[in-house]
Amino acid sequence: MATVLYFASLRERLGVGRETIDLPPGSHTVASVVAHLRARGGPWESCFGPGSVWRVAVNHAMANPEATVSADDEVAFFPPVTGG
Amino acid sequence: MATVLYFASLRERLGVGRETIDLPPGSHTVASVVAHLRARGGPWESCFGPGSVWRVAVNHAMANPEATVSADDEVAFFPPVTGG
Amino acid sequence: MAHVRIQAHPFDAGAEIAALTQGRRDVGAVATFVGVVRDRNEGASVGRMTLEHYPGMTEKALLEICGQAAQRWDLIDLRVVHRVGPMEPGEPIVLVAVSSAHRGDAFAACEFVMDFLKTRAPFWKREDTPSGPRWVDARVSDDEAAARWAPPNR
Amino acid sequence: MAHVRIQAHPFDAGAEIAALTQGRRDVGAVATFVGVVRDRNEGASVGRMTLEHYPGMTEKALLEICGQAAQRWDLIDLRVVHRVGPMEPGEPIVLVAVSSAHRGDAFAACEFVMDFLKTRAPFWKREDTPSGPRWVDARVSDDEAAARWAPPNR
Repeated sequence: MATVLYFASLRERLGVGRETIDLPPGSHTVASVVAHLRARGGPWESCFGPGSVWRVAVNHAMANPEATVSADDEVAFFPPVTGG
Repeated sequence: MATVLYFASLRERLGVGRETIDLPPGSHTVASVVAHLRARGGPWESCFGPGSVWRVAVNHAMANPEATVSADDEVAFFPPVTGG
Repeated sequence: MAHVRIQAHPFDAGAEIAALTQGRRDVGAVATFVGVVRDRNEGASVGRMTLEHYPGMTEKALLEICGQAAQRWDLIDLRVVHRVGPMEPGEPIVLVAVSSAHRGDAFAACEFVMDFLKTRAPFWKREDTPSGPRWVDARVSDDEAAARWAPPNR
Repeated sequence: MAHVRIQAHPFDAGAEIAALTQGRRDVGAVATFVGVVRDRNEGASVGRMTLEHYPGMTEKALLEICGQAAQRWDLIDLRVVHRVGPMEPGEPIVLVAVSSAHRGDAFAACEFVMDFLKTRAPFWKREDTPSGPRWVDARVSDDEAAARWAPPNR
């Protein structure tokens, strides 16, 4: 059970800010989580499909698609940041 | 009658902050005013003699030894600035 | 060392600067940046804007940026205060204040923290425009500003 | 455009920054520098210091420096407040605050004004040290800081 968070435009387009997902047994990466989400179709396909732009953090640290994801991890997806 | 001002360490060493000096007839420059002051001897010789370091402003604008000085001008001598 | 704060209410820049000199005699320079909401962005007229952040990660990211600055320059202290939630044009959004013995270090570190905050700290801006709200896109110029500080460290 | 002030009493940095955004909606960035009296200079322990200036010329020199900054960068407003007279370690000496639509201009202009103020504005510092008062010598590093901005314009 990993916690997945969505922020800003991604949260709005997906209609969800936080969920927990059951990862199937085995090892996982950000890329496999993204494939799992994309398979939901609809906005998930467009938000995470080819050409989509997103950033990811695992446990509050910026990560890349190859990063491993374990149960109890907090994975956050968001657009490029625009603070200040 | 030009007004001559002295600031900071120069003022302290000369013991004067402001004076008016009668310029002899003819054209004058900062260099000729300096020669006039130096001729007073004592601290004037050491403050304006060879190797002395000073800056000069004529009528509130930084100037150099070649700048002309007329009656009614305000000439100020001071050490390099150290503000802020 | 660094002090990082996220808050909804406005901050008092004078009080933040004073906190950096209070009771100290070794500070010679405080460089401060205050970011302010503009009524115009990328050519569009903008009213209220709203800032979202990622509680927990945002604070961590800001502390990391401050830590990098402290390694790189000779600093005494750093403060970052960033607002979130709704803000009107003319209101302050962010403050970065850096104290040092000398001004060169304070200026460089302050600008470095702002450039990295813009590209590395999880904040997202939504603007109200005459044609409705829009999320602000990340700017290439901000990436360029951050990139000039160093070979990328990740 | 620029506002320049010489005064004996301390200033309120927050109020000076606020004055640059008050009633405006086009300011995106305010970069501020505050110089503070240190208890140590060139290796010596320093107590009170006293600043002397040249009334009339000092204000003119500061306005000229601000004018050069305004020609060089895209600025909205500038403020310089410089104290004179006796000051204790920990007290603020000088404030330079610059507002602009964008932070790059504000940072550059603020640092430029400080570097030129240090080398071109008529102020002189006298420090009280354990071995008596001494006039502070001009620093080569300040000349170098000013020199990096440009080919000399005089």
